[in-house]
Amino acid sequence: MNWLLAVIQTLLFVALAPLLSGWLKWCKCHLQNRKAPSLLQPYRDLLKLIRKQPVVAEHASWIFTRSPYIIFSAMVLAASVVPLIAVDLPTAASADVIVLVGFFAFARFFLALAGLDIGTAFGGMGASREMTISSLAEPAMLMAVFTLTMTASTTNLSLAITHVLNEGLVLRPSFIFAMFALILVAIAETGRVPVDNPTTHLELTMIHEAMILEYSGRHLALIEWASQLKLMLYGVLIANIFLPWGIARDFSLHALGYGLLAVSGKLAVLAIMLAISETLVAKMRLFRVQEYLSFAYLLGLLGMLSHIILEASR
Amino acid sequence: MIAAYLVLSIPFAGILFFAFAGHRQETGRLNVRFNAVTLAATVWLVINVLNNGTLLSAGKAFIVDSFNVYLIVLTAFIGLTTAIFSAPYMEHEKQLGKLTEKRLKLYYSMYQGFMLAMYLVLTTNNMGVMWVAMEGATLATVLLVSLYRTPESIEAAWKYFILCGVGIAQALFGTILLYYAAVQIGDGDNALLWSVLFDNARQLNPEILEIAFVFMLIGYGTKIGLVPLHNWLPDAHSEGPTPMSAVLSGLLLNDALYAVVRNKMLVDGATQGNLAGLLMMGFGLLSFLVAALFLHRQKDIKRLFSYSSIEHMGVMTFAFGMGGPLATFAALLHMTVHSLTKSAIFVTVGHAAQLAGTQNMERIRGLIKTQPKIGWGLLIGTVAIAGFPPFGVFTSEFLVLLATMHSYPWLAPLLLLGIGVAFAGLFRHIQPMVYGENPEGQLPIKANLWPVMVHLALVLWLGLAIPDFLANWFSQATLLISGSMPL
Amino acid sequence: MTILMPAYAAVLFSFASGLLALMTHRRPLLESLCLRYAARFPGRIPLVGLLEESRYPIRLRQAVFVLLGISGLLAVLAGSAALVSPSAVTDQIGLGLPWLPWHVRFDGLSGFFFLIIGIAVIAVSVYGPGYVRAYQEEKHPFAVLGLFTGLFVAGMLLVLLADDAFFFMIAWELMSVASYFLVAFQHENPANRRAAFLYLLMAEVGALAIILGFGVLAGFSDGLTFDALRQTNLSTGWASIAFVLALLGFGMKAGIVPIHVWLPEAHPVAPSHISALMSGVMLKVAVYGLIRFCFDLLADAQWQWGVVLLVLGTISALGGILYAMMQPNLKRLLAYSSVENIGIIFMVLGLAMIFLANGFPQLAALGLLAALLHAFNHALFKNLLFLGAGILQHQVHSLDIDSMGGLIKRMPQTSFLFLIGCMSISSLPLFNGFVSEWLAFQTALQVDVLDNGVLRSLIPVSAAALALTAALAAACFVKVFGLIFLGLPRSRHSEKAQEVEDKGMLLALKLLAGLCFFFGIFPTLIIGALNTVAKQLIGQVLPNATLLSWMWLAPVSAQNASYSPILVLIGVLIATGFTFWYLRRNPDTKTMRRSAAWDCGFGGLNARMQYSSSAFTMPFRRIFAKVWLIDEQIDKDMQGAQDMDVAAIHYRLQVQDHSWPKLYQPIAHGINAAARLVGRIQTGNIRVYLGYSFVTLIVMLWVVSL
Amino acid sequence: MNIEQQDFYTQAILSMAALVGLTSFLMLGQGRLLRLIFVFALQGLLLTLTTALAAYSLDSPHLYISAMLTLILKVIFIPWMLRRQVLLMNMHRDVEALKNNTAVMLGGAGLMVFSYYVLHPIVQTSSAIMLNALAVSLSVVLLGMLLMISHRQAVAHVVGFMAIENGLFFAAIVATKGMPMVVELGVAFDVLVAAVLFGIFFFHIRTSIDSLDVDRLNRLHEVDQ
Repeated sequence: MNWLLAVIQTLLFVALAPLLSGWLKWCKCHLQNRKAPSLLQPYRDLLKLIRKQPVVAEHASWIFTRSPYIIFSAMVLAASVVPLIAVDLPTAASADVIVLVGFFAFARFFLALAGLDIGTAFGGMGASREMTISSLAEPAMLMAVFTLTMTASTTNLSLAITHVLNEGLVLRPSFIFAMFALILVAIAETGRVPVDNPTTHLELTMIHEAMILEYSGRHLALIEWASQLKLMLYGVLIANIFLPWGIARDFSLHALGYGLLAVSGKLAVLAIMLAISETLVAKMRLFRVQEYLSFAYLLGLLGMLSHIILEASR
Repeated sequence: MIAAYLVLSIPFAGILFFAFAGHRQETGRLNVRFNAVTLAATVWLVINVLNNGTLLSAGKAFIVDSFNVYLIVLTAFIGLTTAIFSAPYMEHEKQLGKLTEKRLKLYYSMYQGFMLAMYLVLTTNNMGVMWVAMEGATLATVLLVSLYRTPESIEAAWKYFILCGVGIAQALFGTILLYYAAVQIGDGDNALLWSVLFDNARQLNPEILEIAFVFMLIGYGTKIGLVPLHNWLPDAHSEGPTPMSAVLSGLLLNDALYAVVRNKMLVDGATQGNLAGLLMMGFGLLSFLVAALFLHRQKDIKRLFSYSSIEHMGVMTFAFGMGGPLATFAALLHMTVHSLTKSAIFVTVGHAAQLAGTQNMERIRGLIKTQPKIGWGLLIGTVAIAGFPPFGVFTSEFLVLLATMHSYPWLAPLLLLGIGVAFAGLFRHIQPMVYGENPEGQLPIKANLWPVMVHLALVLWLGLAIPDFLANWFSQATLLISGSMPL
Repeated sequence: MTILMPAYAAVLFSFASGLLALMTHRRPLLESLCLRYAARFPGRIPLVGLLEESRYPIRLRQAVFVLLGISGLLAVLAGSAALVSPSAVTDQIGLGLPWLPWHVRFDGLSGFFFLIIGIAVIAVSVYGPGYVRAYQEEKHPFAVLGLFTGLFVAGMLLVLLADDAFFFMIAWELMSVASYFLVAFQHENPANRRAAFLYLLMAEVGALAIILGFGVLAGFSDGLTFDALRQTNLSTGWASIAFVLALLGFGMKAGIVPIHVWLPEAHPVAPSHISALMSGVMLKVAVYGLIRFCFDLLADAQWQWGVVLLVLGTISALGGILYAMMQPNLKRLLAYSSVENIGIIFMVLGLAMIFLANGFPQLAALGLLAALLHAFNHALFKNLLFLGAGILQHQVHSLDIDSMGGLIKRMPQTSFLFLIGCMSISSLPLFNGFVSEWLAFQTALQVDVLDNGVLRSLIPVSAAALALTAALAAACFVKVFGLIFLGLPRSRHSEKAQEVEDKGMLLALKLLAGLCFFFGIFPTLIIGALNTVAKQLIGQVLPNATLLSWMWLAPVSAQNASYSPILVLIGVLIATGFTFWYLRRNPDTKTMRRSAAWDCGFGGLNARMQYSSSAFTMPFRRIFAKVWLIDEQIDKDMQGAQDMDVAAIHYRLQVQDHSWPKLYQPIAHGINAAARLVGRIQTGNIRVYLGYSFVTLIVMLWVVSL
Repeated sequence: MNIEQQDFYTQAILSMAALVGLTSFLMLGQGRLLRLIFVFALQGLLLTLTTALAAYSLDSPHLYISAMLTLILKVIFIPWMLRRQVLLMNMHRDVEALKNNTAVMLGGAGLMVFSYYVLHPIVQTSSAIMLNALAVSLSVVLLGMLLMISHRQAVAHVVGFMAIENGLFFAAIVATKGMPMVVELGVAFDVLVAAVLFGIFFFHIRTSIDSLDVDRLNRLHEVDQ
């Protein structure tokens, strides 16, 4: 039963990811005074892409054609360990938050390789920049995560969330720092403004898009879906770790429904905030990104220190 | 005791034989035979000593105890292997036109003369005779250093002669003071006999003995090559014929050190203090460090290894000076392995120089390419002398270090520094010579590398395991010198 | 039969393999022996056939590597046996000093490293025959290679067996010297000679430091056996000195920054299978030495030592991977990456020591376990990568990453196996590298139990540095794999390259890649065995190491953290399989259409448009500019009227290690200057020399008369 | 203890010691080779006389042999040989300009005091006379070295070398009534061989550097050019 629930939650995760993207786009369009596409537009795009025959560069190797599957399933697996609507699901124990980061690294590894596989300058550029940014983001992210895990003394996400829930409302300075750090990292990792612009194909600024320039058809669909999943994963992480209230702690239908509702609400709000920030902030130069991420790291570090000094000092 | 007389009389016969009949073709081989017979005699001597303990000849002129008997065998052994090497080597030199028949005659005659002096230094019981023999060794070899009659060789021989002569004169003054101290407590005729002195060491006047020891140390120390008295050594080693360098490095330095140690035993007995030891340690350490630095500046391959000899003599002097069973054991072992290794190296160095037609290291290249045996011999020899296990030099240096850690821990870093610097100095020169492409027109030569292999094999063996009889022997010597058994 | 038998046999077989290689030039001798034998016993000589002129060298090489392989197998056997046996076995060999025979002790720790060496040696012996065939016998005699390989392996094994300081040093130096000869094997190249010299020099200095370290212990004890050293009661000050010396010695061998410089010079220039052994295994022997010294011999660990280890490890890990990233030469890159991995191991050891000193032996056991596991994993994937690099060198005749490209099509098997190596070293989940890093993080996260505020903040920071390292490693190996195997070929050689023909070489890679994957999925097997080591060293085991079942890894408790690689694997398989099947149902779109890559409309995409190694790492170079000494030059050839047109642009980039000008060159200059100074005393004038004697005499007389 | 309290023998020995010391000083300041050799021969003669005196007054006949040896070697053979070489090589007109001669002489005087100071502990075990005699011989040894250091001519070096031997010999006679016979003979033999070798070397050096100036024997050194 539990396992089934875990599978259902994962599927729900996968299914909802495009919706979040759609919602984000919708908000952004409205903020920018443009006519918004339907909320379901991402689904339509994916469906269309899946139906099409993919066109592949002549000298692409199996890395290029297989990578989308690998990337997608890595994201699915990541989704399976992040509690969306309920905690204490068995899949959460099979991989903790460090493994989650590992899944992201796995996907990124293959995405970068796929970028390099074609032998165009764009692919290489994208791969290089992606690896750079992720290298800088990873320590910041782990810093933030460590703050949480040290508070909860577990790296198991589900248990950590339970811990936060059990504690009730405790105002922890460390959590505030860590949350901001995580948000900054999430923006960088999911390729949002100001680090990357998901909607542009301006060659000098693109990162994510540069790597997937050669993809088409179902391959592109998988990659797009995977990145939508990633966005949602980060959103859920932020929402459920730092503001876990509402998540289902037993598996009654009522609780689950409530949990779904809660998480949807939280994500919707987060998306609105992201949309606002993307509207207000301009994309920054590539070599300013390090400053941005150092700031994220600093926040994470401050979170850690305030945990040690202010909250757990002996 | 007959064996001891034999050991002395065979080289003596050798001198005469080569001086009057040394113009034959097979002189080199005869030289080998003389040395082989001597070696056999020394083995007999060993058996005697092992069975009967310390031997004292009638009239007490000669003494063979566990300390010197092993040096005697070592001397005979290296004398033999160097003779084996020198036969084709000198023949080759003759063919090159560097030497005449007459000088070869001188060479072989003096080779035996040098061996005789060495045996005499080791076997005599009389400190005065020891001095005479030591001076004799200088006299026997000084003409060999200038054998090639080049300006450099004459210069080297002159410096060798004057510096060693003046140096050793100090030792005689020391000996006179010793005698002076001895006649005050006993009968005149036997007063210089080591066995008598050693037995009565406690009654000797410590102040006089200390002054005497300074003279001895300066005197024999010149022969050991202690810095700053070492200046003759690299010159003499580099300019003489290579077999001479091998025996000088392998034997003469040892025997001079032997003389110092004998004197130290007396001084220690008289003063009950450690002044002699401290002096030796100071000189040893200084020599060791300075020679290690000198290694970095060498251009001539034989000079390089003569500085390495100074360095190792420094280690031994240091260890003997430190005293104590462990250090003494280490020093004895180091004497053995250093002699074996260094003479083996000089053999390969001689061949390498013949191969390249020069002693200038910058022009010796690619030895392994041209003649792998010589190249590998030199390389392995250097590895051994640099103190890498499993060669015996490592064992002894390890023990010296350990003893230093026990007694003077703050000196150990200096010792290590020296070892490291010396190693770098050696290898930065050796490696380009053996490796790499060989210069055009460099052809293999006829070389006898058996001595090298035998020596290195022995050193390897000593590094892996010290055979029981030898260990026992070293322990006996250690007991004699330091008064207690190693561990 | 004790478990020492296979261990001894492993050593003997590796010796035998070395000695057999010496027979390379002894064919006539063997033949005459055989003929004499044949004359006596007609018709009983199967060997004579092997001695034929044409077959002899091949057979001999094979025989040498067979012996080596047997040695490896025996080492694995002995190692496994030691890991399951509860207590150590001791013995004495009648060699060594008269009052100190070689003491031998074989316990779990030694056994574990035996296992590492054994696996690597097996792989190398499978790989070797094919690899060495390329060497010309005149230029690179097999006798030398085979002999020193055998001695090298034997030396490493003996280090693990040694139970007294003297024997330990002999084995240690045997290992160093033998590997020196292997580094100098292709000595025509001046760079190789330089590397070999540097290597031997550093090995010597390191060994001296170790000797001194033992010396400190021995100075306070009554013997050189490890048992005696264990009993030593040291003051904290002396113990710290011993620790620093050991760290210097073993760290130098292991290649921690800043005393790592020999490593990227020496490892790449040796033949690849030797590089694999050096980088993959020899560094581990150094780690073994450090563990043995600090956790076993030094009785009371101090937490300050742990901090030193932690900080040095962090610096090495970061420095190593950043330097690795800049290398255009594949083997140099791999060597620098070894520095990184050693750094990680040291970090975790530091954590273990901190926990141990603070009275948390169980957590110390966790750290030790993570360090050992990482050592094991690193041996596997680094071996794999070095052997792969050997194949590349074999087939592409170059190690320059920028001259390769597109090899995935030409060398499908190699590329796949190499990819596994890259994924393992980038510590991606499902592969072994991830497990050890995961455990390292878990160790670091237990910091909450400590009281000391400095430690509590230092350790998470270093954990974040570890994360940075891991991410950089991934970037680095994306570059490696992407530039070598993907894209378009950048040179004629890589265009013409073909899959290696020798089955053995590929088999070695397959073996290692398989193990990388296997232990990535079933880490519990090795961790269970490692508990023996922790028990013997620290006296503690992880209660929950194999909690629940072999499927789960839960180092501290299930509430704390858990990881089940097998479940993840199943999940990946299901997800990938399902998507794959689902998306390709439609027969119309199942096939892919091939067409030219988009070239921005310029036409003619060529290999020179691809990102090069230096281009890929450019962002890192900008961000971490201070880490390297960068010399970047752009030369423009101008032509035309008033030299206004650019005819050609040359870009030159040199990235150098900081430790050269900061550490090594000053020392070298210092020694030369000192030597020059000392040289002045020898003026050549005999009167001056006489003056020395005179003054010495006067001074000495004055001294004694005081 | 004053000299008038000593017996005649002792007084004679002390006088001899003074004279031997004087000859050393004379040699030290001597720039002309022939005169140097002459003074050296004189020193040898003084030694012979001392030995004979000792043999007579101490009633140890073996010292006569020593005296004979000294006479033959140090007074006749070596001076003759050196003189012959000097004449042969046409150096008898050369005057060596000695640098800092006064300083060297003063230093020599200082050495004498130093010798006395160093050997002072001997007083505890024996008479002051011994101390004085030994101090003189030590200073002769040291002065010999100083001679070698301050002179550049190889001939002067040989003279200095032999003067050191003289000092040793003197010490042996006055302090210990001579060494055991075997040692005496051995030393004499060594001195003889050394003298012969010196002759050979003069010839070689002369042919090699066209001079006997030891300062020009400086090819082998370790100093950067």
